[in-house]
Amino acid sequence: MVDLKVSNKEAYYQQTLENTPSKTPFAEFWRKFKKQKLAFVSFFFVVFLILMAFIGPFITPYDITEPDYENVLSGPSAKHWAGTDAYGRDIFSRVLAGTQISLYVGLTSVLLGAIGGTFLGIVAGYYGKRIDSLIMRMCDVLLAFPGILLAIGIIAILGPGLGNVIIAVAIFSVPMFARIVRSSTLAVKSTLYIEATKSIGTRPKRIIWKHIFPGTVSSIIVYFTMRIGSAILTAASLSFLGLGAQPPSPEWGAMLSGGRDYLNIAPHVTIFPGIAIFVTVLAFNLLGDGLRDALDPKIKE
Amino acid sequence: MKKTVGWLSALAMVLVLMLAGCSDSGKEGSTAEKGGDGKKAVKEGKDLTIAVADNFTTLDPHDTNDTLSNSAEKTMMEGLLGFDEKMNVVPLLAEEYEASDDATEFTFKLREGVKFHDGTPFNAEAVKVNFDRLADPDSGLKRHSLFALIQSTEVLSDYEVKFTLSEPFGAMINTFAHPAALIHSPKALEEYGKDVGKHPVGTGPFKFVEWKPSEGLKIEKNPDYWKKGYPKVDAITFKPVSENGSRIAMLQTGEADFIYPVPTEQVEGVNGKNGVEVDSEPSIVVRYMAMNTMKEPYNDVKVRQALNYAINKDAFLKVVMNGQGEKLDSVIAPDVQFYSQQELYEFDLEKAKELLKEAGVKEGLKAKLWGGNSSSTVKAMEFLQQQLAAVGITVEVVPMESGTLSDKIWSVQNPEDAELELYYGGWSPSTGDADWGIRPLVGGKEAFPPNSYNVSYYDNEEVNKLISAGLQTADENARADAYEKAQKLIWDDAPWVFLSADNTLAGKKNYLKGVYLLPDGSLSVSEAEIE
Amino acid sequence: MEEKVLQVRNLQTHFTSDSGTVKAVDGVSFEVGKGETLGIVGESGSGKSVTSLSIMRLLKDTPGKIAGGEILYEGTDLTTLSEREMRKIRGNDIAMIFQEPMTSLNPVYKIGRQLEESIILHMKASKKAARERSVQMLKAVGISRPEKIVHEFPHQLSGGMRQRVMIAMAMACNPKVLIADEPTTALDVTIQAQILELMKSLTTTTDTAILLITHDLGVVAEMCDRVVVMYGGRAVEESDVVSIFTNPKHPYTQGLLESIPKIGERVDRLQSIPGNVPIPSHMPMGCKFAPRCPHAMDICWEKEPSFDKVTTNHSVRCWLHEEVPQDESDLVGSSER
Amino acid sequence: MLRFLGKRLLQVIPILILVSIFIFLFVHMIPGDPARLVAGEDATIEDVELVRKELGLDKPITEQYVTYMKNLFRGDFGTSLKTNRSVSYEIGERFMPTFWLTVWSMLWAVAAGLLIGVISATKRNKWQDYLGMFGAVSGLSLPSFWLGLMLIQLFAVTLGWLPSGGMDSWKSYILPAFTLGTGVAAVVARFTRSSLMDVLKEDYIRTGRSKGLNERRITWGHGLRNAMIPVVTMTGLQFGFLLGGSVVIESVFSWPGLGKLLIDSVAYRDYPVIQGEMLIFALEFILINLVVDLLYGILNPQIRYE
Repeated sequence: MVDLKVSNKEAYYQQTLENTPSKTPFAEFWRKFKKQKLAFVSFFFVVFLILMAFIGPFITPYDITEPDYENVLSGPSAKHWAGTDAYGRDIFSRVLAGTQISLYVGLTSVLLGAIGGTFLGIVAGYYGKRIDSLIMRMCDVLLAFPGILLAIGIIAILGPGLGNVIIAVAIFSVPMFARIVRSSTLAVKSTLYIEATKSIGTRPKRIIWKHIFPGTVSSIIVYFTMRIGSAILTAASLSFLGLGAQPPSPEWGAMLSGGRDYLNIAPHVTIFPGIAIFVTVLAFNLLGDGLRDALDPKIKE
Repeated sequence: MKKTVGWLSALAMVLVLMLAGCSDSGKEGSTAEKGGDGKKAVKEGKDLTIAVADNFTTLDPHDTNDTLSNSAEKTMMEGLLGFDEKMNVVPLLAEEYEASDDATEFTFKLREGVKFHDGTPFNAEAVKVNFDRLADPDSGLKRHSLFALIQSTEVLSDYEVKFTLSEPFGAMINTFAHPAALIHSPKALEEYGKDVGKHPVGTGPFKFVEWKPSEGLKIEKNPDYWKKGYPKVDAITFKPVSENGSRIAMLQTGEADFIYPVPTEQVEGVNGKNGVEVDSEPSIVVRYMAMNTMKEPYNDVKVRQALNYAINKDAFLKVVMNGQGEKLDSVIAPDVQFYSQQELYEFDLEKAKELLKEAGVKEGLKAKLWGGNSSSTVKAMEFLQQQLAAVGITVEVVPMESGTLSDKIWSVQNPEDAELELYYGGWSPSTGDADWGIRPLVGGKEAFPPNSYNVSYYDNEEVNKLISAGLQTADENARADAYEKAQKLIWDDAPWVFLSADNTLAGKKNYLKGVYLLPDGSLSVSEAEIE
Repeated sequence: MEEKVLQVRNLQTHFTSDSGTVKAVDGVSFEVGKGETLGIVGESGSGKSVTSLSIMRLLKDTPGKIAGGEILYEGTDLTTLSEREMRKIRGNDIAMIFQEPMTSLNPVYKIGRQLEESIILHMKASKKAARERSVQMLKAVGISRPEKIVHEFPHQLSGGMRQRVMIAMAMACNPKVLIADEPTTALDVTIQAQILELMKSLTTTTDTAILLITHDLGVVAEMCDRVVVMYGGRAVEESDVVSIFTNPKHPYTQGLLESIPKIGERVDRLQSIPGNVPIPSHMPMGCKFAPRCPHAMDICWEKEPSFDKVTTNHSVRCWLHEEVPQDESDLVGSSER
Repeated sequence: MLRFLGKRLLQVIPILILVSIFIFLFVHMIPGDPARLVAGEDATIEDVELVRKELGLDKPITEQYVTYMKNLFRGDFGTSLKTNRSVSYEIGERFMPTFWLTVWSMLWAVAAGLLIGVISATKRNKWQDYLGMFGAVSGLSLPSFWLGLMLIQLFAVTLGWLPSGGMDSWKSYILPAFTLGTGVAAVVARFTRSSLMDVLKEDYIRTGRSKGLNERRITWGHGLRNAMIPVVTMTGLQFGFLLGGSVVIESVFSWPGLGKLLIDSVAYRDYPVIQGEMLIFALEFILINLVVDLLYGILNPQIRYE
């Protein structure tokens, strides 16, 4: 509390203004976000992961594809921190290099899902009526459809490979984004000034881009972050079922799937990629939680 | 901030503990390797549990095309002939048999005094009913094709029956020994019709009790079994457990007395521990990488041979098969009838590179390798990828889900359009005869997809002739001669990279005797015994 | 002197946040006697609601904390009681009615159950007795067919009905003090009068003291015996209701009075106090009202005036009425206007 | 109320028809020839054609659909291509294992999730909250197949306390139910926390306090009862998902349930079984939504069924 030492009205208001820190939305967000301690730590971890995704493949202690048949399935040691796999490849190096793949799959699939979902959500929310119910029923069907069957179907139709895994995972994300964006679109749309803009005769495209889209951005960002974790998990599950990345790519789920046959003789083959998945997903989820708390105007102190 | 660090370190602790728990067992494994604990596990009662990898599809042998269901059927039903543990044909319900020289007529003398579980006597009439069913093209049975050649089945007397084929088929004796030729009680066939697959009634050592997909198959001792003194256990339960790790764990914890298959990776870890023994025996399963001989550059025999030289089979056995198998030295495995050994393509990178150069193949050849998406198949393909990289071939591994893969292989109508370049697969000739090990895979145009499994589109006139020569006679020597020549030709033409012959791997508690896998991967429990 | 049921002495309630401590209530004192009605008046942000919550010790879910002073209920200092002891007081000795009848009842429970809850708790009544008491209370607050209403859910009642239920609930255990925080603000004008009338009649029979928190001087005129005017977390004027209306001393009170439209008077423009309630974290150092005060003097900016009696019954916190070492006469004159 | 139920149940029919068309088309669009897969790898083309004819797959797809729908209206889901048994038998056999596994998973998950959620909400920003929410996020972040494998390794293989798979005794339920419930518990905990935190800001909570109710009564009686309303929807949804059978968990624990059946049927392109299962899922989903709506009415008296 500041007791203002002033001697007249003008000075008082002047002082009040000066003493109120000018809070930009970002500064306000940052202040709230810093208070989310777990999320704050996760943020740095995610930054670290992204860094690893770029430099990881270049700093691996061993070649990630070069086999060493003399040295298969050896446990963690000073030489191989996380042991070696069935071909004698260094697991630590592969986990490190795999960061890129998991993040790539996670980010691109959610990005695609977000683009598709945002588009559908805005269209549904803005135009309403028939288009709205058509889009939303489609999303319901997609949501109720067992994901695995969908994935198997998509991958069977498109063929195996990382690219198609991304598409399959992206399709999972579309309906959720559509729903979220639709509801924020409805909220933004109902505010008066959009009504006003509409009556001036601005074109729908312009209204959507200039007014509605910015209003939905914060919920998109929050859900985007939270979704990355589950996208990485879904991709890993697909690899686990043999529908994911192609060898010899060090995708974590594929590594785990290959390792489960050795579970009781060489558990490290399964444990380390599992931990990598867990920690990465955890970081994104915690970050998402923190972003939500910091961006959601509903949560006040 | 402090708190966060606290939570993170607590989490790390938990993970470390889990790790410790897991690596403990790893250590145990390594001590067992050295000598094993040698302790005899103890079994109470005479009921066995056998964990298998999949659900049975049916219990009607005439309509079965998977070895697993055959194994179950063989516990309850018997055929005229059967296989011993080396895949030799032995008499079962027939005491002796005769074949005409042109391999068109087969006469069997039947065992007397045998009764089906429902009390129906076993006789020539029962045999006729069964084979008439199999030979009927309208029956819709999956195994009809094996017996389509049977023109007539005659009852010569109560215990004598004669089959006449429409054309010579030298491998027919093995077909009679095939599990598809198990014999139903005629009464059951009449009573249940198509549903006989849910109500199997045979002459075997065990009687059917119950079969539910969720709980598996239960069978019990047939006290009136014709072979005196057998069976020696009271009941057997088969449980489908698809996850390898779970199956192993069931054996270790004693929930199962016998499991199969044991994944090759696990053999070392479980053998000799917790009273578990792993039986590893040669099988008739062959592993190969087929090359499309109609496609550039694999239409050049030099390239195909080069690939054979380029792959280190010892390393393949060690890394992919975990030592559980042998190098494949013919197109069929040693336990298949009329097998003849060939001279190995020894691992020789220089020679491989030289041959490739002679064939005009440049560095950086790109190839697609197709295969299934099970972890063991993917592992083998990844190994092949690594090996071929050493001779400058960049392989893209394309694991496919079973339905997609079969579609890719069999939807080809015109051999020239086949997309397939390289294919990793395995084959087990269920009749145990050279014919079924060779003809479907490399038997010329007749066997091209979609007709059969000749995915290398291999078509050699001479080989084709030898294959049909082998079928024209029932004379063993003449057949052996034909197949020996055929195997040599195929080996030199190298439509495949010949990789390995698998071992069958079964895990059992060490008190169990007399349960074993045949080289075709089917199970025999009739002599099961608990010590 | 008649015994006072509730005495608040120098109450300090502080809110802590990132940017520091805010004194939401800073040294407020007042007393209520049996059967007496005390009005607490002020704009929103003046600290009047915080004062009531402080008395009930209901600051739990806010960052607020009682930082000093005493709240004496029949001689017991409520600020020193344990949470358990305090629960025995709440709803039993001191009851409260809130501003929003629409949201102050739990939507998922029937009226009867919500009424009975505190009766069973505080009067150790059986379920049956509690039901009887509830019906009786509903009847007392003028609800027809109370037997039926107990089986209804809050959303089935109108706002006025709900506020009656709230009053029934508050009065069910015969409290000695009833705190009513803007009880009529959310209601229709016609219903407002009924509710006020109801409160008055109920408390007269039970001799219950009322602490009426409101920004509406009309309500005060109708209900209260005494009035405390709050501004910026401080009591700025206290007096009997007549003096406040006839002889307001503090420029803020004067401003408030001027902002009520008077019947029979032709008004060109509704008077309102210029400026805003100061941001709690940026209080002026001297008199809190100085930035809005038409009579602000230099001293007002420098030093806060003390809360002093101008008559036995009338206190005010203003330099205009303080013995200052300055010429005071023309200042007093200027306050008349 | 009855009219509401009747109306809702009537709505089921067109949805099921739509689902059946959608599934039929989707399933037939996936490459793969069931005749070939059922006949087996070493089958000759004659075998395959025989099987195709036997299974009725040689007929045009529209005819197949018409036949399928005709049978469906008679309550006949068809016959499994792979096992030759009726689809209703195949599904019936696997339904109960999945159902009970789902029930046990949900029971512990909802109980644990509620408890964690309530504690976190009432101890907001205290260590209990941080621990609870960190646990919940961890539960969401664990790859379930990995968790299952690790639990088998630890409790079945290393310690030998629990069976590793199959469905024999109550002990068999522990590991799969724990694994399957982890994610749900996490979701329930997070949902309960945020919902309860919102509710605890409501005016009626203050009213309750002003009546002298203790915190336990406030939280569990007044708060949770209101907070449950959104939690119930979410829980119902989760229940529906789990009832479909988890492919991954069922395969890790060799659970003879619907998830396993689905993946097997897909591998064999066993169209009637896939279609039958999908219809059952859809039906379950609709029924669960109906139950959730009814529960809504019980929890929230402001909703009345028209």
